[in-house]
Amino acid sequence: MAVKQYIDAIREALQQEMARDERVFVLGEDVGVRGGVFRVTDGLQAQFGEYRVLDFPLTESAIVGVAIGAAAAGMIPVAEIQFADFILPAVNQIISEAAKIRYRSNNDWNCPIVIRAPFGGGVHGALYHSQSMEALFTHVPGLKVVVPSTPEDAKGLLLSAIRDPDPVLFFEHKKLYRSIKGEVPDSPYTTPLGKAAVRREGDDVTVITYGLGVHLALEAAERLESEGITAHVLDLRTLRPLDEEAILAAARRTGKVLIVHEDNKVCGIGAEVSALIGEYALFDLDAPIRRLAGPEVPAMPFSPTLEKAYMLNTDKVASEMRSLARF
Amino acid sequence: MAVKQYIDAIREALQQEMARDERVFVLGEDVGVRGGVFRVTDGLQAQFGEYRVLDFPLTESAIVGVAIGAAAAGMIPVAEIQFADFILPAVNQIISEAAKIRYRSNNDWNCPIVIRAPFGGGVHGALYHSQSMEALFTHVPGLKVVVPSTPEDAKGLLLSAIRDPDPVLFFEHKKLYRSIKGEVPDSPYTTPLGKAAVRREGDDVTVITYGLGVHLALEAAERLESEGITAHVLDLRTLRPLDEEAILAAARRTGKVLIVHEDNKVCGIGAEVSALIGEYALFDLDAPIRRLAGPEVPAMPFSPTLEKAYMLNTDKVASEMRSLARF
Amino acid sequence: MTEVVRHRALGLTDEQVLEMYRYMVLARTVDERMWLLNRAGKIPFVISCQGQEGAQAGAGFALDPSKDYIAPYYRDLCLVLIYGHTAKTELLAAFGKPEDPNSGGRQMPGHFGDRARRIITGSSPVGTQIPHAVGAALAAKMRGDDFVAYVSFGEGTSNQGDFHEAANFAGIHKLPVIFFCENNKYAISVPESKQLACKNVADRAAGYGFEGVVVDGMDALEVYRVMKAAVEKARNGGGPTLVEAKTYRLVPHSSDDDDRSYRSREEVEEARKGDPIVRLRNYLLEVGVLTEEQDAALRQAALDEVNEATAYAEQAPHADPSTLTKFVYAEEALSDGR
Amino acid sequence: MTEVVRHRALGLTDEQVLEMYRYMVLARTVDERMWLLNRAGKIPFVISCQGQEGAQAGAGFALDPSKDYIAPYYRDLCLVLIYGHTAKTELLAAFGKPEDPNSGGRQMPGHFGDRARRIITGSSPVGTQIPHAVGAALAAKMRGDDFVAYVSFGEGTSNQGDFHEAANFAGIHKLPVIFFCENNKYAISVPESKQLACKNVADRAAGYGFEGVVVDGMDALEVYRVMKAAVEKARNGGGPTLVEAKTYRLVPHSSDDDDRSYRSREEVEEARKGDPIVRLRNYLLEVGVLTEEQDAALRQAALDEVNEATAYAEQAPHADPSTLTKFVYAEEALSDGR
Ligand SMILES: Cc1ncc(C[n+]2csc(CCOP(=O)(O)OP(=O)(O)O)c2C)c(N)n1
Ligand SMILES: Cc1ncc(C[n+]2csc(CCOP(=O)(O)OP(=O)(O)O)c2C)c(N)n1
Ligand SMILES: [Mg+2]
Ligand SMILES: [Mg+2]
Repeated sequence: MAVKQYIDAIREALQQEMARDERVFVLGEDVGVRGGVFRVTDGLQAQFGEYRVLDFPLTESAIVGVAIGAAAAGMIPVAEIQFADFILPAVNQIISEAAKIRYRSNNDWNCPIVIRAPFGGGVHGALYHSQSMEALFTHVPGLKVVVPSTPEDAKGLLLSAIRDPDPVLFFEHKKLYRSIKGEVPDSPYTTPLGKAAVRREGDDVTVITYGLGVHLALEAAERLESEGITAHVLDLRTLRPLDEEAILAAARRTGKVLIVHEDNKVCGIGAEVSALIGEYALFDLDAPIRRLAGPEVPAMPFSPTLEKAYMLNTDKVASEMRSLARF
Repeated sequence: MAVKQYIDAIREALQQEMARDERVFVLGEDVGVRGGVFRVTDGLQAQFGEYRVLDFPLTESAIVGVAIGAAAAGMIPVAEIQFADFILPAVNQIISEAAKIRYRSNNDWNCPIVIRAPFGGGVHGALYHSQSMEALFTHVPGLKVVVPSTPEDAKGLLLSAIRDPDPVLFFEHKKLYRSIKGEVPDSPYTTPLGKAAVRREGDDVTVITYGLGVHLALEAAERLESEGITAHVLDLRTLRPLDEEAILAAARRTGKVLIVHEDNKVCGIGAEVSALIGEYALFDLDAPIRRLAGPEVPAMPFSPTLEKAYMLNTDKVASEMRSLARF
Repeated sequence: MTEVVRHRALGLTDEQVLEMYRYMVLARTVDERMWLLNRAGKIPFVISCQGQEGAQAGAGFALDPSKDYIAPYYRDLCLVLIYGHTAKTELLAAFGKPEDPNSGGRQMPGHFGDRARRIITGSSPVGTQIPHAVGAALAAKMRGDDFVAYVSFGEGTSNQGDFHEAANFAGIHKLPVIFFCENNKYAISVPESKQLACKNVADRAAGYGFEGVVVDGMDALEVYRVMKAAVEKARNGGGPTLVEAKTYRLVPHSSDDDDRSYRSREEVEEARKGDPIVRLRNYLLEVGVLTEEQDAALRQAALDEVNEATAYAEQAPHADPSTLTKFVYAEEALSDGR
Repeated sequence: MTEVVRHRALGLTDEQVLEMYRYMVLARTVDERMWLLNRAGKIPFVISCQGQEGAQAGAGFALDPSKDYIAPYYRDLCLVLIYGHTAKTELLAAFGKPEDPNSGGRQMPGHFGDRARRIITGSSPVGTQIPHAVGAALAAKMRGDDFVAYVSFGEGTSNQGDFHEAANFAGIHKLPVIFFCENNKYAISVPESKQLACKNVADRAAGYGFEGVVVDGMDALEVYRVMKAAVEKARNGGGPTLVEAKTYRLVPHSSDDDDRSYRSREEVEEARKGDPIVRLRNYLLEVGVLTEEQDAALRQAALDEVNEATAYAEQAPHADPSTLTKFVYAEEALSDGR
C-alpha cells in the first residue's frame, strides 16, 4: 500500500484492468499519444498500443456510440469525455441508447461501458470547463452515476464500474486530481457501487455530500469540533442508485440535515436526497432540510472574483453547519 | 369565446402571433406541407408561406442551432421537436448555447426562442414516443420550462413563451391534444410564466402536479369529495422557474402534500418541489411528503399491459390521496 | 440469353435466388397483414418495408448471417427475416407480446434486435445505430475477427450528425463496415429536395475517404452485386463502403401517416410499376427459374405462414404487468460479472 | 513585376493591404503578450492565433464589418480585431475583467462576442457556432437582407455532427453563409491523419451541394481572393461556400498544452518558415509598399498599444462578486418584451 494521488489511482485502475482483461480499452480525445489533457491515461498507449488506447476524433456522440457498438460485439470500452461539459453532444447516445439497451431488448443485450469525465470548477475553467453534469443523468433509469472523493475510492469504484454489466458514468472532480492523496492498495480491488460511506461520525448535524464537498465538509467538521459541534458526514459516492438506507440512517442520526453540492441547487441531486428524507424520515427531523449548492447561474465565470463567489469553500460549509446545529 | 381543443388553442396562438409579428416563424420536421405529425401547425404554411413554416431536415441539433442563429439576427423562432424524446440530439445546443447566451455575453446577446415538443405516454408510443423530458431541463439556469394543462393556458402560455426574451421549452402532453376541451378567448392574451394555478381548493390533502396529472387529480378529487375528503389541487404550469410561493402556500393549506407526475420519480421535478417544502414549510407538515410518479424504468413499453401498468390513472391518484388524507 | 445467367453470374444458385424472392414475398405478406390488423384496430402501429424488400434482400444475401453483425432500421423487415426472424416473431412484436424476441413486446414493431442472431438492438431516434455498427466493426478490427458490420438507414437520416461522425471514424480506421442507405425519396412528408442538396447520398462518402456507390434499389440482384463487392472489400481489409439504394416507399410513412397531403397518387402509382417484387418475379419467370404455379404455391405458403403466425401472436399471452420493472439493470442471477 | 500588382489586382489599395498587415502584427503582438502574462502567472489561460493570422486577415478583409455577421472560433483574434475589437478589449478578456466587451470577463479569453459589431457570442464546445451562422443567414434570406454570415472552425471540428447538419441545411436553401475551416493540422494532439480520412475538408462540400475550395492559409492575399469570391457569391444568392485554409498552429494548443509530446521541434521549425506574417511582410517589402523603417514603426505602434492595453487591463477593477447572479434571464428593466 502506498500513498497515491487521486489521478494516479484512476490511472492504476485503468492499467490493471486492461492488463487483466483484453476486452477493456480506452477511447477518447487526446488519450493516446498525449496521455489525456489531464494526463490520466499517461503511459497507457505505450503499454497497450494504439487501439487499446485510442485517440478519437473530436466527436463525442461517436465516442459513446462507437463504445456502445464495440460493447455489443464483446468489448468493454472505457470512454473519456475530455471535460464533463462536453458530454452534451453525447447525451442522445447515453440516454436513448446506453441507458435503454437492456430494458428495450428485454435483457437480451446489455451495455457494459464506462464513461469517465473530469468535472467541477475552481480551476479557472470558466463556463465550459467547470460544470457539474451529474444531475442530467441521475434522473435516468438504466444509468449508474459515480463520483469518488478519495484516491482509494477512485480506484475501487472505477474497477467496479468497468466490471459492471451496465453503463456507468464516472465523474472525477478535477480539483481533486492532484490535491488529494491517500493510501491506495497496490493490487486490484473493487469498492461496491450504490453504497455511501460514513466519513465521520457525529451527533449534532449531518452533512450529505460527495466529491469535493466531502473534503470541505470534513474540514468544516474539524473546525466545528472546537466549538463543541460534532458533525456526521456521509459521502454518497454513487448518485444513482442512491444508497437510500445510508441516507435515511444519516438523517436520523442527528435530525438535522445539510446537503452540499457544487452543482446548482434547483433539481440537483440534493433535491432527491431531501425528498427521500421528507418521505421516509420526516418525523425524525429537528430542523428544515437545508441545501448548500452552487447558485442558479448557467455556470461559473472566468473572472476570479466571480469564480470565487460561485465556489463552495470550508467557510461557507462551516457556517451553514453551525447555523443548522444551533437551530 | 369558444370551446376549443388543447391542440387548436396551440395552433391559434401560433397563428395569431405570426400574424402580429413578422419575426415569428415555425421550423421543424414535417411542420409545413404536412402540418406536423400531430397537425398542430396544420394550415399555417398555406397562410404564411414556405419559409415562415419551414420543413426542416431530420436534424434536431440543427433545428435548435439554426433557431438560435436566426434569433441572433433578429428573428423569433418557434422550433418544433417532433416528439420530446427526440430532443436529445439537441441538448448540447439547448444547454450549452441557448441557456447560456445571455449570461456568457454579460447581457449583450439574448436568445428568444421557443422549443415546442409533444411529450408523455398512454398512446402506444412505446419507449421513444412517450417520454417526459422536462427533468432534463428544469435543472438548467437560463431555461424556462412550461407545461400547460388546459386549452386556455396552452394558448396564453404559448403567447407568453413566444414573447419572452429568453429560451422557453414548451411541452405539450400529447394525450391532452384532442381529449381536453375548454373555453379559450378568441383574441390573443398572455398567461404569465412562472405562476402556478390553484385548480381546486380543499383542506384535507394538497396535490401538486402539472400537465395530464392535473386532470387525474381533479377527477380523483371529485371522487374523494363523496368520501368527505376535500383536496387542494395546484397546477404548476411552469416547471422552471417554480412558483415557490404558490407551492409553499398550497403545502401549508393542508399540511399533507402529494406530488404527482408521469415522469419517473428519482430526481424528477417532484424532488425539487418536495425539497422546497422540506426547506421552507417543514413545520407546517402533518404527514410525510409523498410522490406518485412513473416507475424507475427507462421508458414505457409498447405492450398494452405494461403501458397500462406504467401510466398513472385516476385510481392510483385517488388511492394515494385517500391514504395521505387519512394519515 | 444474358438475362438467363444474371443471378448465376453473380454466384447465386437457382435455389438461392428463389429463396431471395421467397423472403421478399414473405416480408410483403407480413407487412400487408400488419396493415390489415392495424386497420381492424387490432394492433396500434405499423411501419412498412413495402418497396424496399429488394434492397434488403440484396443486402441480406450478400452478408453472412453466421458471423456478420447488422444494425438494421425500422423498415428492414425483409433483412431480419433473412437473418432468421419469422412471420411469427414479427407478428408477436406487432401485438406487443412478451414472446417477441426483438424486445419482448416492449418496443414498437420494426424495432429489431436479437443477440443470438447478431441483430444489434435498435431504437426509434434515427441514426443512433450507425456508430453502433462502426463500434462492432472496430471490435472486429481490434480482435482480428472475420466479421463485417452492416448498418442501414434512410436518406433523411443521413443528415443526422451521428451518420457523419460514425462514417468519419470508420474511414480513418478503414473499418469493416457497410453503410447502407435506403433512399426512398421521403422523410415522412419531406421530399429529398428539402432534405439534402447533393445529388446522391453516396456522394458523401468522398468526405470520409471511402467509396460511395449508387445502386438501383428496386433491383434485388443489382443490390446483391454491389453489396457483395462491398462486403468482400470490408472483409479483406479494404474498409467501408457507402451503398445508396434508390428505392421508393410505396405506402404511407406509418399507420399514423396520410401521404396524400404531400405526394400525388400518380407519383405513387408510377412508382408501383417498379415494385421490386414484381421485377424479381418477372425476371425469374423469364429465366425459367419460377413458374406461375410455383409462384402461386410460394405465395400461398407465405400466406399460410402469416395466418398461422397471426393466430399464434394474437392469442399469445400479454406481458405480466409485474414484469414492468424487470431488466433495468442486470438482475443478480443473470449477471456474469459483465 | 506581376508580384507588384498582386494586391491591387485583387482590388486592395496599398493602404488596405498595409492595414491587413498591421492587423496581423497586432494580433501576433497581443497573442505573444498573453503568453508572457500567462508564463508570469498573471493570467490563467491563453489560446493562440499564431500561424493563422493570414487566413483570418484574408477572411476579415473580404467581409463587410458594417453588415456581415461573424461566428468566429477561439483562435480568431485577428478577425475580431478587424471587426473592431482592440488590444485593450482582448487583454481585458484575458484578465477576466468586467469591462471586456466579449463577456464581461465571464468567459475565457478567445470566447468572442459583441452584438454591436455583429460578432455572435461564442462558447467552448466546438462546432456549436456553425448552425448559428447558418441561422443568421436564414434570417437574411427570409428578410431579403443584404448581409452574409461567416463561421470559422478547426478541421477537427469539421467532424462534429453540428458541422454536417448545418452545412446540409445551408446547402438546401442556398443560404448566404461561408464556412471557413482553419485547418492547422492538429486537434490538440491528434494529427489530421487520425481525425479525417479525406484529403481535404473542402471535399466535404460536395456532400452538401455547394462548392469547396482549398486555399493556402499562410498567404493572406490568396485567402482574400478566395473569400472575396465566396462572399460575393453568397451576397448574390449563389449560396454557401466551404473554404478550407491550410495553416499551421505555430504554438501549443493552449497554455495548458505541451506540444512536444506529439510533434517534433523540426516539424514546428519547418512550419515557422511559412509564417504568414513573414510572408506578407516579404511581399510588402518586395513590392515597395512597406519599408523596413515603416515596419519597425508599425511594430512599435503595435507594441505600444499592447503595453498600454496591458497596463489598463491589469489595473482595471475585477467584477463585483454581487454581479455573479446577474443576467441569467432578462432583468425587468432591460427587457423590451423580447
Ligand atoms: C431523432 C429523430 N427525430 C425524428 C424522428 C421521427 N421520425 C421517424 S422516421 C422519420 C423520417 C425518417 O426518414 P428517412 O431517414 O428518410 O427514413 P424513411 O422513414 O424514409 O425510411 C422521422 C422524422 C425520429 N424517429 N428520430
Ligand atoms: C465538444 C468539445 N469537445 C472537446 C473540446 C476540447 N477541445 C478544445 S479545442 C479541441 C481541438 C480542436 O481542434 P480543431 O477543431 O482542429 O481546432 P484547433 O484548436 O486546431 O484550431 C478540443 C478537443 C471542446 N472544446 N468541445
Ligand atoms: Mg426516406
Ligand atoms: Mg486544428
